[in-house]
Amino acid sequence: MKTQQEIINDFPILKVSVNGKRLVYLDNAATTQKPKQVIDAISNYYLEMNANVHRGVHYLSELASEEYEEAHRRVAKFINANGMEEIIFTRNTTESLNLLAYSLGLNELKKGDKVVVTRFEHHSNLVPWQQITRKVGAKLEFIEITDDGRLDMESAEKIIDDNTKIVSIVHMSNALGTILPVKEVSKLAKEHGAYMIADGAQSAPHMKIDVKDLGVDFFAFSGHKMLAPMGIGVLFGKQEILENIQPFLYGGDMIKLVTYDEAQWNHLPWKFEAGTPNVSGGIGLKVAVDYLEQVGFDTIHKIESDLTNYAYEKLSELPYIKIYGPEPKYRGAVISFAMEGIHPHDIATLLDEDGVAVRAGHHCAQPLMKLLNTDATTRASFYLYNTREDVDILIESLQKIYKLFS
Amino acid sequence: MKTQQEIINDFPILKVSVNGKRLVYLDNAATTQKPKQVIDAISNYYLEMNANVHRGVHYLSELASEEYEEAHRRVAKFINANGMEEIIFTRNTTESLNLLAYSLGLNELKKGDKVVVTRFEHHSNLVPWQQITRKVGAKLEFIEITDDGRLDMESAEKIIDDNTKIVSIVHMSNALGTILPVKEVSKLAKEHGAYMIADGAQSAPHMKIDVKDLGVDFFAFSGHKMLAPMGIGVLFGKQEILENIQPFLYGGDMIKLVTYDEAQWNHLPWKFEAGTPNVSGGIGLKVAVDYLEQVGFDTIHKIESDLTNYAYEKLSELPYIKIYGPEPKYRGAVISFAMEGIHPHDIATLLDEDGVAVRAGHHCAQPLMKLLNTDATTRASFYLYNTREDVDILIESLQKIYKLFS
Amino acid sequence: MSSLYRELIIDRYKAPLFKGKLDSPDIFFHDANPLCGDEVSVYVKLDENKNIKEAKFEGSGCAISQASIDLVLEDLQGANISEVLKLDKDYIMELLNIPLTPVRLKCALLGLKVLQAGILVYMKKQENDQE
Amino acid sequence: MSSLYRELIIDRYKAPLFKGKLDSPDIFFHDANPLCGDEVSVYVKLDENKNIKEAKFEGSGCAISQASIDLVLEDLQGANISEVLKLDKDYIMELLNIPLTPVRLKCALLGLKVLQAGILVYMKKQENDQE
Ligand SMILES: Cc1ncc(COP(=O)(O)O)c(C=O)c1O
Ligand SMILES: Cc1ncc(COP(=O)(O)O)c(C=O)c1O
Repeated sequence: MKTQQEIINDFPILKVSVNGKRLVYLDNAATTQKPKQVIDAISNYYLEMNANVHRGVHYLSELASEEYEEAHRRVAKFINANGMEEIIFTRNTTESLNLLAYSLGLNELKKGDKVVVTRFEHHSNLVPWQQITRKVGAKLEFIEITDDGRLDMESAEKIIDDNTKIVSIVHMSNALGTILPVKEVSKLAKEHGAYMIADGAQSAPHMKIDVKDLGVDFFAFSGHKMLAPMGIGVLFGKQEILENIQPFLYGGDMIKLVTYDEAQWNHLPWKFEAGTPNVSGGIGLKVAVDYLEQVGFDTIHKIESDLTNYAYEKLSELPYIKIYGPEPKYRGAVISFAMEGIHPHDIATLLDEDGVAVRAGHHCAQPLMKLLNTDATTRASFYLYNTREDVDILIESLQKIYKLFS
Repeated sequence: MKTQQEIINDFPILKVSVNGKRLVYLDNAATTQKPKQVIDAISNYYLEMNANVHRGVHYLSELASEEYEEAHRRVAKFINANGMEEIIFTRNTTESLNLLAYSLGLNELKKGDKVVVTRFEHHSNLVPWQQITRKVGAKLEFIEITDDGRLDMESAEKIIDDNTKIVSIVHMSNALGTILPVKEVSKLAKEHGAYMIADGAQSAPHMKIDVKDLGVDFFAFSGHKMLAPMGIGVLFGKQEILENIQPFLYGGDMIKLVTYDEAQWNHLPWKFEAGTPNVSGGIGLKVAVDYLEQVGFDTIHKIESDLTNYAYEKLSELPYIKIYGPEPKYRGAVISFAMEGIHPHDIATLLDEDGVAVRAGHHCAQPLMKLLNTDATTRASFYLYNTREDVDILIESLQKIYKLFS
Repeated sequence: MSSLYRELIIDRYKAPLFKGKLDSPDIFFHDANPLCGDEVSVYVKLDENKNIKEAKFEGSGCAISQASIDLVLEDLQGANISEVLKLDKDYIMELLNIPLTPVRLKCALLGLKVLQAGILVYMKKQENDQE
Repeated sequence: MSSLYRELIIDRYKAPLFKGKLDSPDIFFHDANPLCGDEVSVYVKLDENKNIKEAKFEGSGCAISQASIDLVLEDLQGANISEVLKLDKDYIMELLNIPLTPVRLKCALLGLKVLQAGILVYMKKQENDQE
């Protein structure tokens, strides 16, 4: 097993110095850094096997195709899907959810139907549904948030009804860190015959995902938030549903037969992957998944919950800091906070001068921010390479900033 | 200026050996190899500046955002667009064309309107329009092909009329190599008030593109076919049109303001780039464009036309070979051919044993193949790192194959 | 020249032993791989024990797809149809005895798959007739 | 501690000199940066030569956006509105005299942009009144 120091050594960027200080990277909910295993896998791909995939009869193309398919199989295993057929590679979570809004939404929704999301949603799981429900004359409704920042299950029970055709909820809030009870909501959705979608952008990097156990029909996530390259995302979908809905993007590789007048679709998952895919991204994702499972989600969870608890405690000791969202036991490795009288942008800029990278803003969840009566928060988010020393540097720097302003 | 040997040395994969033979890569119309400059740019990105872009207030995010925007500006200059606002990064040509089918097609087309394409189209510029015209009740019509494999301009004049709302044509055919007169067709489209789109997947890698001179409203191409990484493509669109049409994908980064009920769009080009983009891909594309312009399209054209003429000549000398498509002067660096009594798949497999990578199949242009009375051809396609020696090896191997079968 | 295109395959491609039609066959099926244009039809006559008595194919496409079905029909003379249904890609790889990449394996398998599909249709029909 | 947050900026953020409202101003404009929530409104009274006689702002947001508009209004006392329209980001960078990254430059520019938008609206209105 790797020690945490060995893990840290796998991430070359952590040795970068920022304003003369060691980089303390606490912006993992936005995107994570990449281990050298992943960086090397991308280079090796272009050094040794780059080619267009599918139908190529030459050596490189066979090699690239095999690796690209293998990446699908690897991801299927990673989330306990039935096989490659259920794994569509997209650019990111956003594209995965838009694919559903178009292919499933336009297919299944009728005037008067309901789509249900929550008050927590990232814009990527909100705006597509706003648009598609408006287009078809369906309604968009929201499961409420409790005062302590959790999902209100009573509200869920009230809102999910027999008119509900699609339920799509975030698994872990990127703004508050709250982990939502997807399994329970799935049960409600199934009771009412609705499709169940989870936005796993923030959960897949941090916990073992079992799509069967969660009871979801679809599960979306992004490679770049879990050690993989940018430009590669995933949509898991149950095979029987994917077979019955329209494709989203049309073109090369997703067809079986084309005449000038019409087309027949290729088998899964290719039906949903049009044009030349991001092969190096897919292979990078496979290596990232290997890396995560080699370290193990137990170890990752141990590291992260220690940091989250520690940071929560330390931040709570500062009287001028207000933490948003629920107690640590209901949240992932994300802490959003406000500092009396100082704007998050100023905090982030000043933290940056100490080498600390955090995010400041609405975290692509403007309506939730409004609900919390703020425009923006400062957010620190942790991953497997962060340490208590990182948290200490954050806290010290925050104390200096407060002094500067008072 | 670089010598061709220096160019070849920039491509590490060309030293790979296939079945004990030197790799002769003649599948460039499918995807091109990458120079070490591009491979290094990707690694460096992940080693030194990886972060999510836009709105990040910390050092890495500022750096990554700046580089990512710069990549848009660089591409704008590359094709003589007015600026970053007109450059949307997508995954590939296929996504660029689908974006138009949805955003422009659904916006502008009414029952009875006409969309005009050609008999040459790649599936990516055919199937999206089949689907969208069917959805809105518009008609899809085809500009014919002449007997010698060129665009029939008389047919174009007849078919493009005042009912025509969108004209979308391939700039260079990937199946036949034919270069189409986009400028002339643009004039026809403009005379009838239609939007003009060119599919530049095969042209942008090989010739200087000037979107103003071509007179197009939109121009789509793929990075991976021009030395850039996979997973990055481009859609150029005129600013005033992009401002007036609906976005395609909805989510993070493409919005200005979101409430639970509605959303306002971000300014261009971000309105059309939803979710975390492929930043390393964008940066790789910028370096690829730098590389192409450093070599110069004059030099590239000289290398390619020499190879195309040479190969055309040598292939013509073999009586059992039939070349599809027009004379060399009307074509780019692509030659599709058939060999009496031997299936293209067998040819490609046997060429591969000699280290020669070509493509065999329908080249994502099934209807065109049918028009040519075949299911598949063998295609050799050249790029700046190919040599006459590569062609000699191809020809020799083809002769051996013919003997084997006779 | 080539391990892959062993003489046998090229011979059988150029001069197949089982190419042709059968009148009123017990089993007939046709399928194609639209992606590369390979096509195969099979015609089979059975004896009273459902063993293959006579078989022919028609088709067009690459050497591997055409030689493969020719070799399959030769090898399966007298075979019981229930046995034929159990055959898979390992059988084909052994029969052809050449290294096959995944793409070319699809060519090699086409004929067997057409034959098996024909058998399934036949068995379904038999069942229905009995009811 | 920090080059960026020179004392002046923090001072002016905490105790701005030009914060407040003006009754019946010649120029009023409000805008916000929805992405970060910075907001600025400006109130300006002009003398007969279209020079700025008196100016105030209201707003909320980060130190840079708020201190910037405060410093701008101080600097532009007596300036002619046509001159104000010519000012650009170089002016702001000189005035603040701190290194600004692109994202934070947007904060710094907000106040000036609101002022300039207000001037444009005012001039448009003057023009229309004359017709
Ligand atoms: C003419 C043409 N158009 C479109 C495409 C599709 O490009 P991509 O697969 O990169 O989306 C190709 C690539 O094969 C092409 O040659
Ligand atoms: C909860 C959640 N959903 C969706 C997304 C969108 O992910 P991406 O930008 O990779 O498409 C994010 C990323 O910020 C997220 O945190």
